[in-house]
Amino acid sequence: MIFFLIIGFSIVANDTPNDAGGSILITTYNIPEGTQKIELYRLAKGDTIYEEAGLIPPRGECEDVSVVDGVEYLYRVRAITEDTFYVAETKEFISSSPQWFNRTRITVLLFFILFGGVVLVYIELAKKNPKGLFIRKLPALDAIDEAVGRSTEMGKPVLFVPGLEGITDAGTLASITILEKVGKRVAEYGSRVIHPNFDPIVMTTAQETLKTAFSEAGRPDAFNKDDVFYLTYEQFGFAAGVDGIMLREKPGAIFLQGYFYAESLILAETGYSIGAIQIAGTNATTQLPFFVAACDYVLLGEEMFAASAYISREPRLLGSIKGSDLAKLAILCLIGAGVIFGTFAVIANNAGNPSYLGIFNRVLDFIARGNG
Amino acid sequence: MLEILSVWIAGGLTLCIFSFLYGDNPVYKFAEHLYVGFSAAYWLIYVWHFTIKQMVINPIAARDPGAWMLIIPLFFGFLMLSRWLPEKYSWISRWSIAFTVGIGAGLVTIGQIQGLLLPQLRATILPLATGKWTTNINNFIIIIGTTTTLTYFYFSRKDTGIMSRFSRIGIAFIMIALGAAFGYTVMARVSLLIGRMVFILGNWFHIVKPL
Amino acid sequence: MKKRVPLLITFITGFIVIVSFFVPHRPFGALETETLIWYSIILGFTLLIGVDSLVRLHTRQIRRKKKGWWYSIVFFAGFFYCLTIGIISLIRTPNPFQPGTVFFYGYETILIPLQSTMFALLAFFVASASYRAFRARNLDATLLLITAVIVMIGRVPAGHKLWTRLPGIANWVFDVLQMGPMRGIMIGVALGAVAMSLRLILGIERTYLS
Amino acid sequence: MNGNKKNFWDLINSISREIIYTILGIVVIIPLLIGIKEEVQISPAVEAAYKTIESLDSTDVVIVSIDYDPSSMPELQPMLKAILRHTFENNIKVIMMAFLPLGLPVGTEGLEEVAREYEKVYGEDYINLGYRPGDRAVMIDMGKEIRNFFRTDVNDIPLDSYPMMRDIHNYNDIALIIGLEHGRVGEFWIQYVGSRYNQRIVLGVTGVMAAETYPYLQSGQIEGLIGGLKGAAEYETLIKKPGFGLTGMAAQSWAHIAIVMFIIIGNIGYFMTRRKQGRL
Repeated sequence: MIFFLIIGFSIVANDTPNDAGGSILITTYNIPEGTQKIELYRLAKGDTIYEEAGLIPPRGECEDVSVVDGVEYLYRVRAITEDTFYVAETKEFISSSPQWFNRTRITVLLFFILFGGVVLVYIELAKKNPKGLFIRKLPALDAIDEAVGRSTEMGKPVLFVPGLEGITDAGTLASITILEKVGKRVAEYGSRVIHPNFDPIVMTTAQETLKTAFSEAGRPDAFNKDDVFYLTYEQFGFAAGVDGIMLREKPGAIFLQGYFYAESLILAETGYSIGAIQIAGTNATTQLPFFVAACDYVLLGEEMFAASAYISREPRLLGSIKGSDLAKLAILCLIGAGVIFGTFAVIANNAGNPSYLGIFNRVLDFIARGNG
Repeated sequence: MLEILSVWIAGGLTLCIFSFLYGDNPVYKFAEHLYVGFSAAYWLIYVWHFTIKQMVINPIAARDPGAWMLIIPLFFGFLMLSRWLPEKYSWISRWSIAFTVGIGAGLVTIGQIQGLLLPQLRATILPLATGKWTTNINNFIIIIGTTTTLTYFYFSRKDTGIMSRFSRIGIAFIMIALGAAFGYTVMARVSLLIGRMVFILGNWFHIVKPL
Repeated sequence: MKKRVPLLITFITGFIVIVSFFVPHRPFGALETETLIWYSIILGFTLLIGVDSLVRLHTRQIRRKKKGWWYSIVFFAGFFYCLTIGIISLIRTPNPFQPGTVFFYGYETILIPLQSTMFALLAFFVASASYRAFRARNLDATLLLITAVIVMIGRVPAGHKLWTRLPGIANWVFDVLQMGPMRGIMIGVALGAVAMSLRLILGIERTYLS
Repeated sequence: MNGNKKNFWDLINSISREIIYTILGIVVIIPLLIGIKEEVQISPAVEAAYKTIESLDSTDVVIVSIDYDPSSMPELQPMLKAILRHTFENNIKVIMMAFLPLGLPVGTEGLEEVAREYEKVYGEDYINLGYRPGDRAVMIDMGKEIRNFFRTDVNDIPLDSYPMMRDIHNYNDIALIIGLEHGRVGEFWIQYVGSRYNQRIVLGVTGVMAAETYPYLQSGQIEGLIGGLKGAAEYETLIKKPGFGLTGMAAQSWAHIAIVMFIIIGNIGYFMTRRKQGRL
């Protein structure tokens, strides 16, 4: 057998990092010109003949996934050109093994632990002192009193639409706490709240919530269970139904709180046309623009959760809000520091000192992939 | 013949739905109920073919080495059906709900941190001394847009001070973003209307080139 | 049993999913895709529950002759029609979800027009709401509407005819101006979702069990 | 004088719903009937998508994923055809798959149509893997071996019997993923494939999703973004092969002008009556 060992053509075999084992990473360098295919051969320790292990694609890198963990191998490649072939071999035995930790994911783990820790600590703190956590003013929340008040003055009822999602949706849950506050005001002012529903379970929960709210306001008898009713489960059927209620009952204040889909703008339009004060809130980002354009006050996405934490003073909600806030602060600081350092690094690089730019890029890589 | 019939049915149903523009009416209600009924059965066929057959029956029939593990989802799946039992037993379905909630929560945690939070954070760290001044300005606007928005959604703060001022800039940026989304959403709805109109004019009445 | 076991189940499954992300070693590494498949299977059963409750609702409507009960008959007509063609296609062909089957034919003539027209309707509602309800009532709404108008005009050929630089401005709005706040909103939502997931896994959030 | 004015603004304020609907209907139908052709301006996001695909070699293989169903066809089908024309023109090999079962038939239709145009051979130049349920699970496992989920193609024929699939095992062998999205699957591609496997991705999305996809473009998690029917029209312009996207542009244009006019008229009416009320 005639073959050439040419200088430069070489092969490196390593255990594939961060995997579940059973794989060795083969890389070839300086593939000879005119190579048509590269054949891979493997010799297990103790064996005498190299066995075939497939082809290496033209880019010169592949994973041998037919290896057994713990068995040691030598590798040989043959680069075949039209008239001859070239050979390269590994000198040391290599074996594959599974890893216990995927090191490329270290940043994810760090973020997870830090963020999770902060949230948990603040939930505990909020349990001890629920009044202690401050939440900034939310105009939409302040507007509830005014809206219910004016509606009562005009002798009109209040309409509360809880959105189209089930009870598991975070937006629906927030909507229920906001309903609690609305219900109390309505009871105090001696007005009435109409609550059409898309989901039967949300309906039962809303009934309970309003009942409690009316009792707490000292007017349990004023609550009419029939004002909280089930409408339909069809999206546009629901929209048509609520439209009908708006036109018939002419509510003075309308609350659109919860998760909405495309029907959002139909509801907001009719509400606007009857001249009601509209206070909307949704965690459906795509529907927010329509609410902002057609309603008087809007709770934008996360503001809904802050509002419900503010009203209910539930430690788990307060703690999460505070935890997320700290994470945001950390992100802000990282962005600030990163931008300043990055700008400095670029300037230094332009002045002929590339070392800072190198550090900067490695930090960025570390954040996004974790292999800095 | 079948082709023509189907285009006429499809066209008729299209008009039924469009009749909603003149208010909720029996024709629309008819089409809507047909839709709900049809899609309910459609999903039954879907679950049978893609979930039960491909994910459960096929691996078991092929004697996949890992097929025995399917006992776990099947167990929880059947527990879900306890909803059909009287209230005394129906609480068992919570076990399966808990199972899906657990998987969902785990996935969200990992997916959002690795796929969104970290890469988006990295992408906001933009140097402001690139060679082109327009890039510098754009980078600056992106940084300010992101940071002020984050400040707006920073809730545990007082209503005065620097944070408050930043958050006021933030809300202006948020409104611009919502306006852009608004514009694109309107565009999408119009495109779908064009699609339907081309169906009516083209596929149905052959006046224009069909889709 | 009623609360503790589900909380434990949520904790264990959530924990396994997270651990399997970080640990490639057996048995964890492979568990991640496995649990995802389990997830789909259980969701299949959930769907069964949903369909069942619809069927019950409409049976009740018909039996009690409630107002509009004949619409429930339409529901069943659609339901059984689809079910029948679905079963026929399942028996006759290896994959009913392919052009050429009766099931696909029914899908094409009924579901497609109904579904796509529903969304086409919205174009009309947007137009009507634009005239009747979208008001520049305060600074926020004004900014929103101005951006929307720039985008709507700048993104179509008319914008270029109106002012040749308008498309460029609309592009800049997307690439730069709205990009930052959109990212901020997304980061906020993601943090909220992760916090919520943690509460679920650790059993602090239990509303879904009530 | 004052009386006349009041009447005018009242009129402006009281255009009925029916008239609005009719106007919109007309401005959409007329351009379609006349068949007006419009030119579109190219946006950087679409150009980036075009350049990414243009930079590929003829030895490269791309995945085209159909993650929409017929309800979004008017927006995404023209995009699919334009992209396929581009890839086939450049002799790039295409693997199609779907993560929405009902997207598969529309995708197949588009693929076969364009493949015929370019006389491409099934199994050599393109292949259709079909639909598999369990989106994220499939995506993650494809990083190890495509055959874990797709042992066979859409017609139940083993992948290994096709010449173009012989050396293709996982994302290492895929130059680019092109996802056509109308829901959450696009996010899954970014979060579960882009982030984990360092895979290059280009997305085509519906208008509703476009705005919130831009941050992924700027962060480099996707390399190009085609948004809505306008995006499709731009792509058709870039490859110089007009299709439905460009056909629809005139109607799109007129409808946008109508809607903008509605907003302006509505607001003028609103401010005039408010001023009047203020004075009274």
